[in-house]
Amino acid sequence: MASYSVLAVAAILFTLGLIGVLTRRNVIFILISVEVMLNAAGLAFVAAGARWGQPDGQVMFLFILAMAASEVSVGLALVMQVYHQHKTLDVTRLNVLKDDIDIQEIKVQ
Amino acid sequence: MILIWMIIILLAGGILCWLLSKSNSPAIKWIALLAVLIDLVLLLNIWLQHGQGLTANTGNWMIQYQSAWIPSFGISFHVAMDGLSLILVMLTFFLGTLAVLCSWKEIEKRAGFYYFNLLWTLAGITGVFVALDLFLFYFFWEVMLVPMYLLILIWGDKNRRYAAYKFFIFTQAGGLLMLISILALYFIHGAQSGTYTYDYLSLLGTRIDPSVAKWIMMGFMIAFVIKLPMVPFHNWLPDAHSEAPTAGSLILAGLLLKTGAYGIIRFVLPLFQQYAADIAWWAMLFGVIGVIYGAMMAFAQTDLKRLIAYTSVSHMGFVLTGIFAFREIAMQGVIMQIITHGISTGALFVLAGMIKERLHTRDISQMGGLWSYMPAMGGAAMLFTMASLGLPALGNFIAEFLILLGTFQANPTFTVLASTGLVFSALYSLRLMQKVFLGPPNAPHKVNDISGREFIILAALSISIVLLGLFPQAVLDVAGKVISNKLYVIR
Amino acid sequence: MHQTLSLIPALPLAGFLILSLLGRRLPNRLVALIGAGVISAAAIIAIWLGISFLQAPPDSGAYSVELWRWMSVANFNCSFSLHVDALSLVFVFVITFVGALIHIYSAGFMKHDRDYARFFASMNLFVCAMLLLVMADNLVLLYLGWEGVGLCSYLLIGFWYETTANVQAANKAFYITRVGDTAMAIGFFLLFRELGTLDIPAIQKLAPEHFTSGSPIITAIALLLLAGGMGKSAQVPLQTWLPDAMAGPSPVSALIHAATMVTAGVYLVARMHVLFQLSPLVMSITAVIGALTLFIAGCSAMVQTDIKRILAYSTISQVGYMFLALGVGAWSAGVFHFFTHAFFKALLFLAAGAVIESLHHEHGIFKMGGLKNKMPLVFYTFLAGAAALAALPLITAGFFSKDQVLWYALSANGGNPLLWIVALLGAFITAFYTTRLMLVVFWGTEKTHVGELPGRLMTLPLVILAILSICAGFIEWPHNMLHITLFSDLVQKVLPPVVEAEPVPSEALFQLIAVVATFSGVFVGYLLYRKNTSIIESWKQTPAMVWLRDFFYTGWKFDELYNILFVRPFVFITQLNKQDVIDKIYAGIVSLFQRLNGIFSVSQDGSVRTYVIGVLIGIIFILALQLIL
Amino acid sequence: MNYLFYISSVVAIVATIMVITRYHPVHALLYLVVSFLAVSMIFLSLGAPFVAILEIILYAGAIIVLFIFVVMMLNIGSEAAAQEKQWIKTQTWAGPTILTAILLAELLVLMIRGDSTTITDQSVPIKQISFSLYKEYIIAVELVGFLLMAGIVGAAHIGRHKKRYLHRFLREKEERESVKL
Repeated sequence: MASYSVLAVAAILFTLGLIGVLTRRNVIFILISVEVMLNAAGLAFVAAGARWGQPDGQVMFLFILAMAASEVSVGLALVMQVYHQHKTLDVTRLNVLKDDIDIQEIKVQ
Repeated sequence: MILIWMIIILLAGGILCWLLSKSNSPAIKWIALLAVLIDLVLLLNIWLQHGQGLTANTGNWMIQYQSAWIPSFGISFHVAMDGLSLILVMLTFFLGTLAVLCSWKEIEKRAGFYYFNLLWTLAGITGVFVALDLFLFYFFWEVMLVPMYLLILIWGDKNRRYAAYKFFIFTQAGGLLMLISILALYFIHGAQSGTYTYDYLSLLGTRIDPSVAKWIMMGFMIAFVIKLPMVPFHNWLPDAHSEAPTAGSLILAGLLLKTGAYGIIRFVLPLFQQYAADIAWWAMLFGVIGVIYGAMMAFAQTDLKRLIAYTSVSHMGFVLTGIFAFREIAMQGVIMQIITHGISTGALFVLAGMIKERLHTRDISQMGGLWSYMPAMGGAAMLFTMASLGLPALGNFIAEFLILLGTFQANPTFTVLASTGLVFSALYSLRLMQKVFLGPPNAPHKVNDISGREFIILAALSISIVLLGLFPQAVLDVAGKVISNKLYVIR
Repeated sequence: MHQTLSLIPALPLAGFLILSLLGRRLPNRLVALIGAGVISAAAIIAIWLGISFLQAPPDSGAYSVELWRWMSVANFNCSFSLHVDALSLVFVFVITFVGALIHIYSAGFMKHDRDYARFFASMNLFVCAMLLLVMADNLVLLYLGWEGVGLCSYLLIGFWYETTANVQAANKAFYITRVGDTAMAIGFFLLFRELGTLDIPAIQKLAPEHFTSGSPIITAIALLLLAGGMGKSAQVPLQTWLPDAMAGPSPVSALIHAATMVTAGVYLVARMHVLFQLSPLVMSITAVIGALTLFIAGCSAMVQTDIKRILAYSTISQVGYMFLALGVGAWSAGVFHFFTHAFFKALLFLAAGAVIESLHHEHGIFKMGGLKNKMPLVFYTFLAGAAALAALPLITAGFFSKDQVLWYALSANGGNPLLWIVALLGAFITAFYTTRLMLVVFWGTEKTHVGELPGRLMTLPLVILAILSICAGFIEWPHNMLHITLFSDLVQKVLPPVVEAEPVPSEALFQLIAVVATFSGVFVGYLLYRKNTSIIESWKQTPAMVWLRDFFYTGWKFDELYNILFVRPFVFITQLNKQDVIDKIYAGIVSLFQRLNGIFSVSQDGSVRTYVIGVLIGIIFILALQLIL
Repeated sequence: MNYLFYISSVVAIVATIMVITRYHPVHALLYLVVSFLAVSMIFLSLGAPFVAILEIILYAGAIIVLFIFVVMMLNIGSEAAAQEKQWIKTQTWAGPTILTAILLAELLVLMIRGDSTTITDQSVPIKQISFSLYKEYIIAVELVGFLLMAGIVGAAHIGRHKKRYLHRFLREKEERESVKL
């Protein structure tokens, strides 16, 4: 098989994950989609490693794995905390970081 | 080494105050007072040792101390003191003591942290006055800035956030330009001589391409004239002065502004002598504009502290004009002005603070006839407004007279224009007296005259301003050796 | 000798320090004792000094003492030195002697005042500053005294500070004199640039060598110094502050605004006569200003109704005579007129103060009347002063001095018939308004009840001054009468003698004309205000006369003119710019960034999806670049 | 081996499509497991058995379990599914999908333009991987250790049940809103 076919699969998986991140409103689904994307990225690394016959691709996959694990643990902890405080998992409602601080308050008088 | 100790005492005293802040004990005040007083005593000792013996064999520097700090970048811990520094550091500790004293009752909230900031600002100012390494100078420049910002931000008046931001942004903008200039100087000197150093004495000999030199100098100049402040960079000053707590205003007016003047005298003139002469005409013009503009603004104000703040703009215009006259007489006048303005305007701010403590307002239209209630304070206020309008026998007269006398030799037109500042200063000073102390009595309730602590503060300031007016030669002699140096004066 | 010399200003200074620091705790008697005592002591020392000066003049013609080195920078040296020569001596004598009498008078006059100590402290400080002014060895020290008396004048005009009008009058006095002072300071700078020194003896020595007569520089210097003198001495066009300055207590008006401070300008011109002599143009200007002032102020004095304002305008007018004398080169005549004027004008003010005090603070002369019998002592002393002011011949001091001024206005080298005519007119006017004042206040019917009569502390100074007002002139007689010239002999040790123009006209004739002018003034006054008051009534119906009266009454509308020219534009501009227009620039920068913030913060809507789409578009863009390039 | 690759690729893609289109979280997670297993097969076909095993153990095992735990703890089941059904509408996904399609197209074009060497299943020995991991990448390994540590501490800290804690800005905002009400 051509090296680009493996990469193409990785690309397709990545875009599918991206679509998931973009279209879903539930935080859990977004996290799941992020996992898909990370996995696709790992696939691309491994494919590259296989192409050159070098171990680096797989080493990178290990790092991605570790990162995914810690990301998921922190992310899910956040999900739980968010759910407790806001009683929702809808990302469109979790927009408290919106920039609407009243700058007028530091104006003259 | 003694210089380092003086700074360390202030820094350590500040930290100690902060550590004690939880307990909120009265010991905090005493520690702060003690720290400044020890420094004052140490400095008086230096004055007595070296003040007379400013002879040729000791060179210009009475005390010098140098040790490596970050040698790989050519940064050293180089501090030194000559007559100019001695006078300014003396002023710093003198006003610093009074600043601690006038915070005695005013500050109740988070006192430990307050005195920490106060002492660190003083330490920064002291450092600025003695640093001979440009990097160190910049370091201290920031050290004095940030605690001051906090002083305004936390203990200020109603509009303190706005004032604190404005103060910080203005001075920081200037400071960063200065940093760029310092770095430029550093690299140019390094490229020329092969040794990369921030040391002032080494950098003095740098030869710079004229087109570049002008820009480097402007970096320094802008930082210093913002601090001075020169019109049109003065806008941070009325806000910061009026919103700051009393001690903050005292330090701002009495000391922080002086770092600008000091910077010009110490760095701009010696490092860029020819180029400074090139811009002298403009600098004097802006100085004169400052004199008149500040006075006119002061005349219109109804906020007591804003009014006094604008008088600072006017007085510092004299400083700028005097420096760029390049005459020894004018330069001596500038040094006198630095001191006497620190004392007289500082005293006015202290008085404004006392009035605010009693009447809970800064609006002069709500005052009037306070003399009836507080004759002693009225007398002191009369003394300092008279000082501020340049009455002979008080220090400010010596300063302004020498500046104008010297400047006249350089540029009669500007001198005549600046002299009109004397008339304008009478206008705002007497208006201040009239609105606050004279006229029909107009106090909402009975107000007490000055207390013992306030009497000490005012007496110290009064005596010093009168002594400076009658015996200025003591100061003139100390600075004379530095000033007559050809670096500052074109003969 | 040195110690005694420095004692003269030091004593009042000590008085000031004691009274200002401890005054409020001391009993009134002690305050008065200290306040008047130090001045009296200074006066005694001054008289003793004068006697020893007359008996054995010092070789250099002056006593001098250097107290300490004041400033010494580069080539500028200036010390705290006193220097007393004949001219200074005259002034020192008048200041301390008249000052002491006025202090004694004040002890009685101010006895009901709450701020007794503050009054004496300020008065003592004034005497100290005034003494420094006339004893100064260099111009910087002179300037110290000059500004010091300005400060005290300010403090004392606004002594009753609870009335806003008083404070405003004080401010006005300070502002206007400050304009003159600043001009004078610029003159000093110019002088220093030219001569490299500000020591008065050195200037007197160097100036004739350095300047050519009439050169622009010396003219500028003399003009600037003259401007300073004009401000202090209330000469046109800087005269408007003095009538308002009457807001202060009467002793203040007597001491500061009649006897001493307003004549500081005369002292300055006389002191710097070397410079003025080098510039004939400025000499003529001085004379013209003097003549103009004496006429303008005299006209205003004719129609005033406030007793103190009449005296104030008459002071301006009399100082105008002094300037006229100085301007024509009759130095000693000018100083002599100062000498006599100090006595009789102080007397008039003190007596007026006594009248005002007894009439419960009534100032308007038309509400007084018939006081001749009620207050005989005040009446006779006032009469003596008024006679001197009107310059009744031979029996009053005012005659001797004014006659000299009139004569030299015509006959001196710088004299001019026109100046003489104006001066003559002035003499007529003076006699007229003096008569008017006397008749309205002391004759006629009683209109206000007379309260407490002045006590002994107040009457004693009146009597002494009345005697001096009559006799002080006898030390200097017109040439064609007796050959007694004690005064001019003294001051001509310092000041140059008069150079008379050729040919000198007959003196007696012109004296006669002057006497006739004086008597006709008295007669017209008598006619209008005693004999036939209907003439005044008919004038009140004539619009032209009413307008003229109003014009004179408001001091030739100078106040209004200055309001329009300076005060209102200045206040308007400052109020317009109260918020500081430069701040708008920075506020503009701030609001620009706030706008930009408003625009860009739309992108920060808190939604994860938007951010990811942003990232996505970024990636697409970068890859597209990769594809295209 | 090629067949293995193509078949598992198709499975992976189809399973992933199912992941992102399911309404019920547990269904989605099950499809995710399938997807991971398929990717693991791809790794095998690429001659990387070590990572294939890791993929199964860590991804399909540990991470999925974490998800399931959370789904259980929050008790989001059919309710959430019903909500998701409402939320996902054509207009919400059309735009993003078009954008991502463009991205995919760009990626594919770039890949096809590039290198087209055939990959053999010449596997890299595990020993070589471990050498490389503990020699060249030792710093990175240590950093990963930090990262995991931070992940654990962070999760433990964030996940702690506390009283409502809001940032200063939010608190001020709420106060303002309550005042308005």
